[in-house]
Amino acid sequence: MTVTAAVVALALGAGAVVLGVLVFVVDSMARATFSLLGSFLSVAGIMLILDLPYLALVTALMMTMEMAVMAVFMIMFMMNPAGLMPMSMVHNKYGSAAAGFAVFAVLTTGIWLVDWPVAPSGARSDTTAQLGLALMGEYMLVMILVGVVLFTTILAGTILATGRGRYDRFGPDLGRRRPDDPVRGGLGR
Amino acid sequence: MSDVVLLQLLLTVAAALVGVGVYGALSQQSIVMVMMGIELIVNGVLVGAVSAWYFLTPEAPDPQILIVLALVVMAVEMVMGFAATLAIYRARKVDMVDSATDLKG
Amino acid sequence: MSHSLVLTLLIVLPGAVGVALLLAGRRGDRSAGPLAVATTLLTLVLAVVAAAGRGTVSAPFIGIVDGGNLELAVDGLSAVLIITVAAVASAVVIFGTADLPRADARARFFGYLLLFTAAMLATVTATTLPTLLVAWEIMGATSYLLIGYYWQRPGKTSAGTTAFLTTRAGDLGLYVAAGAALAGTGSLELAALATADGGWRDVAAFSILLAALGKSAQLPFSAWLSAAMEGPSAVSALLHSATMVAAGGYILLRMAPLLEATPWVATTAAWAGALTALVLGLVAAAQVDLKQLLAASTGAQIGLVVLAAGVGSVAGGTGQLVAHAAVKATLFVVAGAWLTALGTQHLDGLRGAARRYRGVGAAATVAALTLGGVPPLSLWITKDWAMAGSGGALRIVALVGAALSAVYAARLLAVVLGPGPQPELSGAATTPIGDVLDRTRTRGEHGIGTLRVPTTTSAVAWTLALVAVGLGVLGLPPVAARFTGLLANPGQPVPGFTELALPGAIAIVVLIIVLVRPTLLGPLSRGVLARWAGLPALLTPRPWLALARALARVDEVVIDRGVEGAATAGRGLSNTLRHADEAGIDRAVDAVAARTQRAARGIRDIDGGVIDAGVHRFANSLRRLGGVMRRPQTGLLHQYYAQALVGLGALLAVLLLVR
Amino acid sequence: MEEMVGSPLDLLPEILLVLGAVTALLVGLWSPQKKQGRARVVSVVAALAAATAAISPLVGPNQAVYGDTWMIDEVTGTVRVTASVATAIVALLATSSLAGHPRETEAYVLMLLAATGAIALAAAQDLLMLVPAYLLASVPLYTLAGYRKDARGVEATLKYYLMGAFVGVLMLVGVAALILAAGGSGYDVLAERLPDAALPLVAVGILCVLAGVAFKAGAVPVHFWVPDVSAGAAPAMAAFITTVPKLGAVAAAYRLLAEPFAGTGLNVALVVAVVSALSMTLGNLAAFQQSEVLRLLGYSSVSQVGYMFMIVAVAARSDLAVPALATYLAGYAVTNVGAFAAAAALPQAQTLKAWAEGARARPWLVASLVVLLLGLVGTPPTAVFVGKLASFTAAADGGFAWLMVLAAANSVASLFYYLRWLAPAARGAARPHARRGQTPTKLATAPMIAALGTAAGSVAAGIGAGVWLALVTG
Amino acid sequence: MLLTTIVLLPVLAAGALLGLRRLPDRWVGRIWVLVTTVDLALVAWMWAGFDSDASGGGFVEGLQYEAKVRWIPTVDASYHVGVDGISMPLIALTTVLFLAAAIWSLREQKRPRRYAALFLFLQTASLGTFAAQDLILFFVFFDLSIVGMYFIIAGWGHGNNRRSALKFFLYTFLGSLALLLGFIGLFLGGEERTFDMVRLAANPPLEDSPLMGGLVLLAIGIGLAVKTPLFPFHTWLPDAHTDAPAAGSAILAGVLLKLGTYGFVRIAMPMLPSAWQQWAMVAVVVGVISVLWGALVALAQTDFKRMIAYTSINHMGYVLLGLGAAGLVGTADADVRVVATVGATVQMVSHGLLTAALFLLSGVLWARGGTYGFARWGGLARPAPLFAAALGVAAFGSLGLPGFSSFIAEFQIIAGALQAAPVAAILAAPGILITAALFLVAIQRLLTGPTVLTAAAGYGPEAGEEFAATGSPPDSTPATQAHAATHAERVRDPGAGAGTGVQEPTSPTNGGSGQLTGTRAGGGHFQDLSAREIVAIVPLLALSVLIGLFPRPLLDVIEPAASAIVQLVSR
Repeated sequence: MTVTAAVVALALGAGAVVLGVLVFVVDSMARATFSLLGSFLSVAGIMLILDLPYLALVTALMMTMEMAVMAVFMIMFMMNPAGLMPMSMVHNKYGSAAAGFAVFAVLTTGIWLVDWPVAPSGARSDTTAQLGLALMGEYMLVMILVGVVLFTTILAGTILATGRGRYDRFGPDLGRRRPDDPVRGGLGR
Repeated sequence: MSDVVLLQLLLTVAAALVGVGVYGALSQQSIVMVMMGIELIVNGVLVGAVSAWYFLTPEAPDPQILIVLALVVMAVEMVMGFAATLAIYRARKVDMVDSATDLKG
Repeated sequence: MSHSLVLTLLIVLPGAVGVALLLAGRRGDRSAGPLAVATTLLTLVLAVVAAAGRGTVSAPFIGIVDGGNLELAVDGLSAVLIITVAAVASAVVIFGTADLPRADARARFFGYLLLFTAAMLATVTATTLPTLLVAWEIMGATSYLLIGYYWQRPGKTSAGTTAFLTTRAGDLGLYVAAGAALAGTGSLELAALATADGGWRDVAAFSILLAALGKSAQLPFSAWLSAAMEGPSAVSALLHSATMVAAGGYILLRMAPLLEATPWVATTAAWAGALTALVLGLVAAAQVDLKQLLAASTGAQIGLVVLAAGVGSVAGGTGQLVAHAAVKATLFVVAGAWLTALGTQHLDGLRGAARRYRGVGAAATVAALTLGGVPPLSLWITKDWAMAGSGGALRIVALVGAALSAVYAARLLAVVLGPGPQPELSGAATTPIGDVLDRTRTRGEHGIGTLRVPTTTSAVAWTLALVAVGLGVLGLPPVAARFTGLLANPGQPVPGFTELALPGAIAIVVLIIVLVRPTLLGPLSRGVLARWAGLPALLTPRPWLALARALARVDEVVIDRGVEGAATAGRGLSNTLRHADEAGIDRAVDAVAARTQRAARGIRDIDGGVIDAGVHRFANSLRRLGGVMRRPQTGLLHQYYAQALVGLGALLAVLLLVR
Repeated sequence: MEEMVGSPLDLLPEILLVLGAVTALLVGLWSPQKKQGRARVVSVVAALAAATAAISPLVGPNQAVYGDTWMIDEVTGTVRVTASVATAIVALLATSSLAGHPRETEAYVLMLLAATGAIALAAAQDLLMLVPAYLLASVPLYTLAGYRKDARGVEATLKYYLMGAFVGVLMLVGVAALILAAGGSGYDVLAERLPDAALPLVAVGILCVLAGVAFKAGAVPVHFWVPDVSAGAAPAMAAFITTVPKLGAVAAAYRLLAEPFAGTGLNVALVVAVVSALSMTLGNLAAFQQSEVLRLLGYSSVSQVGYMFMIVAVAARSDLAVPALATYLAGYAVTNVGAFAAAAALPQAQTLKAWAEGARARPWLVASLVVLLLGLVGTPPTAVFVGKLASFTAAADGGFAWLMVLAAANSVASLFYYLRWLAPAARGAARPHARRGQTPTKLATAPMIAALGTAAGSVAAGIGAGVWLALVTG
Repeated sequence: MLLTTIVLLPVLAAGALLGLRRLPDRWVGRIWVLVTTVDLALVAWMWAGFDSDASGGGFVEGLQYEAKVRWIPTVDASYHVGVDGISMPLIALTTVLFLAAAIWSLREQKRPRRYAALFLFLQTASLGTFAAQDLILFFVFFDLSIVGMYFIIAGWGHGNNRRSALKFFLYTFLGSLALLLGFIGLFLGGEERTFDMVRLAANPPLEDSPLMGGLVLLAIGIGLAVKTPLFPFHTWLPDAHTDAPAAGSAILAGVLLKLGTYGFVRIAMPMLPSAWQQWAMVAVVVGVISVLWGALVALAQTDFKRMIAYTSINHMGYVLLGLGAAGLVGTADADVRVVATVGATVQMVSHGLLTAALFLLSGVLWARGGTYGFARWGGLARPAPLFAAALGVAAFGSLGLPGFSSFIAEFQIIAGALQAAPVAAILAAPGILITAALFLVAIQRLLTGPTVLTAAAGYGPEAGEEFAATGSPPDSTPATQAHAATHAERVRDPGAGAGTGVQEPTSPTNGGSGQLTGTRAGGGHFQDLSAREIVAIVPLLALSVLIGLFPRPLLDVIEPAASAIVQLVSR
């Protein structure tokens, strides 16, 4: 790995941390969301440098979408979306800071104490192929399970989030031909 | 710069992200902000996993799978978090964790 | 009839009839008297036959080891005693039929009496420790029932209780003796005890001595005799003559070989007997109550038996036992007759009683003279025979004791033979019998007298008195030799002429002095001796009761509440930490909390002992812990997070530091 | 790569559960509101079928399938059977509160999926399998906790979710650390390489991974959700949440301790023992003063986890651990579900006092409660007694005699608060006449039957423990 | 099979009673009596077939009526039952006492069905404990007995019964868990890991590790000491007894306490012989302290039932003294130690019979006047001669008079223990005296003197509930006592009141059958024992006398087993 790459990676790392800190410093949820997105994108950059382009791309795309959803969500539901009114919504600030720092300190101490068995850096084979083979082979069952998890999440999230179900829309016997929705639109229309 | 130091520095970055995330999760009152803290911890995991893979076991796919799983975790927890927030907002018109303290003792 | 069957019947007959009478209850009242008389007379016959036959009986009982069974045998000593016991029992039962009011629960009375007789007969024929103990303890229990016969009247039952408990205290010795026998000889045979090895023999000997002293009311157990006088006269006549008190003397005589093998116990026994003779002699001399006087004299006379056993004078002791039985039975029968007739047993109330009831009066006079040791009457001989083996200080003490018997006998005679009471004395503490001439019924401290002595009673008294006198033949050397031979105990010390003459002379002199100047004894009656020389205080249950109460308090306050406090303190925090809106808890908590508080106060009451403070601290720490346990659940999520992190951090520390 | 993939038949119970979930969902989607019972029937049949299907591999040899990510052995088998049966019972006892509910179908579906997750936890033989299993065992429960959508319910959901998310990512950190340390994620790889790996890293990894399973099990110090969720959720849901995922979590912890964490230079067993001690003690002491039925049961389940972690602590140290785990999990599943069923039988009675009044003149309900609560205490001959006996024995055998003594002391302490529920109930039932002519509290039939059934089952399982053990170990 | 039938018959009957809802309540009591009678008959049958000369004597070999079914194979626990000379008498005692309790409770009005079912359940638990030859099975029944008794006290007791029941449950449960820990220690310590008592006794575990052996013995000892109870673990007992229903007290004292002492003989001695030898002196000392403590504290009681409760501690102390002496191998001959062991076993039986009778008699007081206070009864021999006679006989029996079973027991214990522990035995002897004192004082207070009857309004169980409702137990505070005194009606006997008259009791024929059905209300009446009460109590006393006079049939059964245990403990 070239020195440049290393420096860039570290710089991105530092950026990720700084942006991460900013998440809890800025006084607007929108800004916080975008800081978080920035942090994730920096990490995606690190991935890219460290020969994982596919995962970097997935991360970047997914986080962008997710943060977009989050932003929309905030703007729709939450108070103080645009940071118009500076406010503090924290409790136990110093305790939390101490806890966060303690975690950091413990981990860092460990990291710098351990004698890492670094592998000889050589030409990497196709990293994406490696991932794909693992997913389809050794870790196939894991991915199947992830599929079930996602199915479950859709179901559970929907149930939890929505106030109205099929019987509200189509009647107790599901006999209604057109759904009875307070707002027009959506499925079954 | 040797690989070892680079690895350690990157891991320190990961640790810092975890630390910041912990701070956020503990200190924020808004549910969504707590979730952001948790996301940051996952972010740290991502950095750790990718460094591990690159410097330690480039021949093993496990760290890569871990990254995939981390993303899944992040997505799933976002979904459930938003759903929970919506639910509690519907039931109690609050979005702050401190406001939900009926259950205690 | 085989010998063993006779022996069995001797015990079983009175026992079974007694139980039958008890089971019959009030329905048996009418037939109880005659049945009891018949039974005792038959028993007397059986006793004579058994004495001649010398049978043995064995019945399975505890087993396992030798001597664990119920075994009876008749040897010389037993032969003498069964006849004595049966004879006195018969006499007393006959007296009882005449003396006991018609309306009383006679079946119960005679039932107890017969059971008691059976127990005594078993005691004097027992050859194993279990047998002895069974008979011995049943005798004690029936004595309690007999003394407390008039349970309706205040004080009777507690008198019985005193008697039973005191004698039982001595009885514990027999339990220990049994253990020692088992340990020392591996058997429970009485005869084997003398051969026990090591210290076990000493233990056994001393324990048996203890039991004997208790039963025989020797020092320091004498006080129960006084209480036992609460029983009906017939009971006193039986208990204080041939049975119960005699049993202690008997067992020591029976165990003579054992005493011989353990000289220090023998010496102790001798001294206990001599001192009892002395002290109870004084006590008797100081009494103002006839029955109390007789009771104390009983202790004193049996003391000489114990002395005899201690010095190895078995024949003398046995003679003393038998002669005393006859004498004392006579006196108690007479005393009972007077009590019934005059309603009093107070000496003041009995002035001239012997003149008024000449029949029993004469018997009483003869018996009292015998008791006083006047030659050539029986007790004169036996007394000196009993103390024949003693010497030195022991002998002197015994002699003084013997002389005292003349003092109280004289005192008794002086009263009953003296002039009748003067009407103007009625201001005294106790009401005298009142005007004799107007023949109205009189009241004594025991109610209204019947003013009548039944013929039966007189007959019984006379018979017994004649026997008492007749036993004087023991003084004749051939008879004495025969008697000694009967007891299979040759080489016994026999009193010489001076040893007999001196006490006899002393007795006569003392008797005359007291008869002439009875007031000499006046001061004695006002001293501590009249109250049994303070002996009752010696055995008072008060310290035990106090100890019991103290322990009970410790039990309830310290141990119990301490434990309870510790157990409940886990939730003891209940009210302090509980928020006001969560108050709907079960009442029980309050109750327990209140109790815990009370417990705390109770614990505090017992000044800061070690337990107390420790329990207190433990309870408090548990209480605090209970509070800590609920406090983390604040309901605030960020605090959950923080606590979880801290907890995990601590676990990490454990993981890293503790390998 | 082909040999990496196992036969789908190896996963028959899980497949049956997931298929059952999908079928039930489809059936429910096209059923009228009042006729969603069909979905319940499908679910119960699927769960029982899964339990049945789990028996034959239980008897068969142990094997790791699908690239050694999934283990089929007696531990998996135990959880398969117990979780499936418990799910079926809960589905039945939920009838009273769910029948006609607009989301009735989905509740059964989520239960089946969560049961699958619990089994996956137990069977995971790879850290990377553990993570999705954790998710699958958590996500449905977040929803189930707040199924009533009332204030308490959603608060329970929120706390459960936030706690779960936080611990979940901590677990990810742990997994990452262990992968960093060992360079692999399979348990066999970990067992092989962790002993030589850097201790700090291993320590952090082990601790964070254990935190994850401890959270699912509801053990100290990540137990905070348990009482709140138990009290906030509907009784039937609480029964499910405090039973089924715990089975999987305890099994997962057991598997971790038995193999990958056993050989490290760290005294992991001691940490688990400490967790066990803290859980049982805290659970019991904190339950002392509870006046709400469900909250009391919540704390009681914390303490029960403490007892189960005793077995986990000695996983690698005693031969007796496997039978102990099998018996305790089975006993706990039956008894805990039963206790919640008893609570659910009087849906209006929230406090112990109200419950006692409601149980008046209902001797069978009281009798079931007596058996169930005394069962939780460990009174013979119920199933938990056999489990406790086995776990005490295993703990002592594994060198944790102090833990055994503590557990015994805790059992006595627990009796105290169980009696606070039991005694007034037994007495209340004793008085035939209601005080001021109140209308008697409504009795829910399905939970009542479930309580009776589990009570009988608890005794039967205790007496028939030999059969069960023969199945598991033979 | 016979043994299993005996053990399980009662619980099956209990299930049937609960199941047959249509059965009228009045039939419940009769069925209960019938079942217990059948059980007793079966035990008699078993006793008749029992071979007391069987080789081995029991424990390791010579068990009879054995049955064994595997239960939990992984820890080698099984359903293993059998009887030998120690358990046979106790099984018989159990069935006798439960029959007495059933007869006593024929008139039970309060939820008779459940009451009967609980007693039947308890009977199975007790019988099972005595029959068990497997530690786990033993524990199962042992623990169930606690549960059953808890519900009896809590449901049918009086006074402060809820609290007492709770205390009983917690305390004895603590003990039972200590016991369980000890069992686990035995299991783990053995070479072949098993819970089977016979195999553990044959091949005792932990022989080579005195420390572990001692600790295991400590756990078992504490567990059993709580149950027995021994000083200082006894404080649950007086409360539980005072507030329990009479039949419950009788069973608690008569049967359940024996589970503790039986455990010492069956488990502690044969399975931990070295430890028992090493620590036998502790057992002796604890026994002696219990003897004296129980007696002295009983002496101070002002409540009849409480007093009897404390005498149980005293009597159980003798048992431990005997068993401890049996373990002092170095200082005493085997024969002598056998005597002590036999005595201890007889004491269990004897105490069962006599104390049960005494508790039932105290139940008579409660039924008549709702109090046990000495201060509130007096001169009862006048209105109730049968009661007085029964109480007198029971008291004399209990104080160890020859002619009663207790004498056989105490004599053998003290005589047998003297060689092993002379000081202890001599110290224990005064216990006999103190017991005598307290019983005589009790008789004196209750039966003699002026007649005092308590016939307050609302006496009986209801009154107890009133006390419970106000939160203060009867006779606990001066205030309550004053309160109670206002209810107490002092009826002086005219004859006794005069103090001097030579008069017999005014109601000499009260014992006649014509009086048996008198009303119980109103002052001045104290209904004598009813036919039901007589049938329940008198056989117990009769049995005690029978054993006291003809002990051989019993001793023939016990002795071989006692020899066996002494031999086992001497290893």
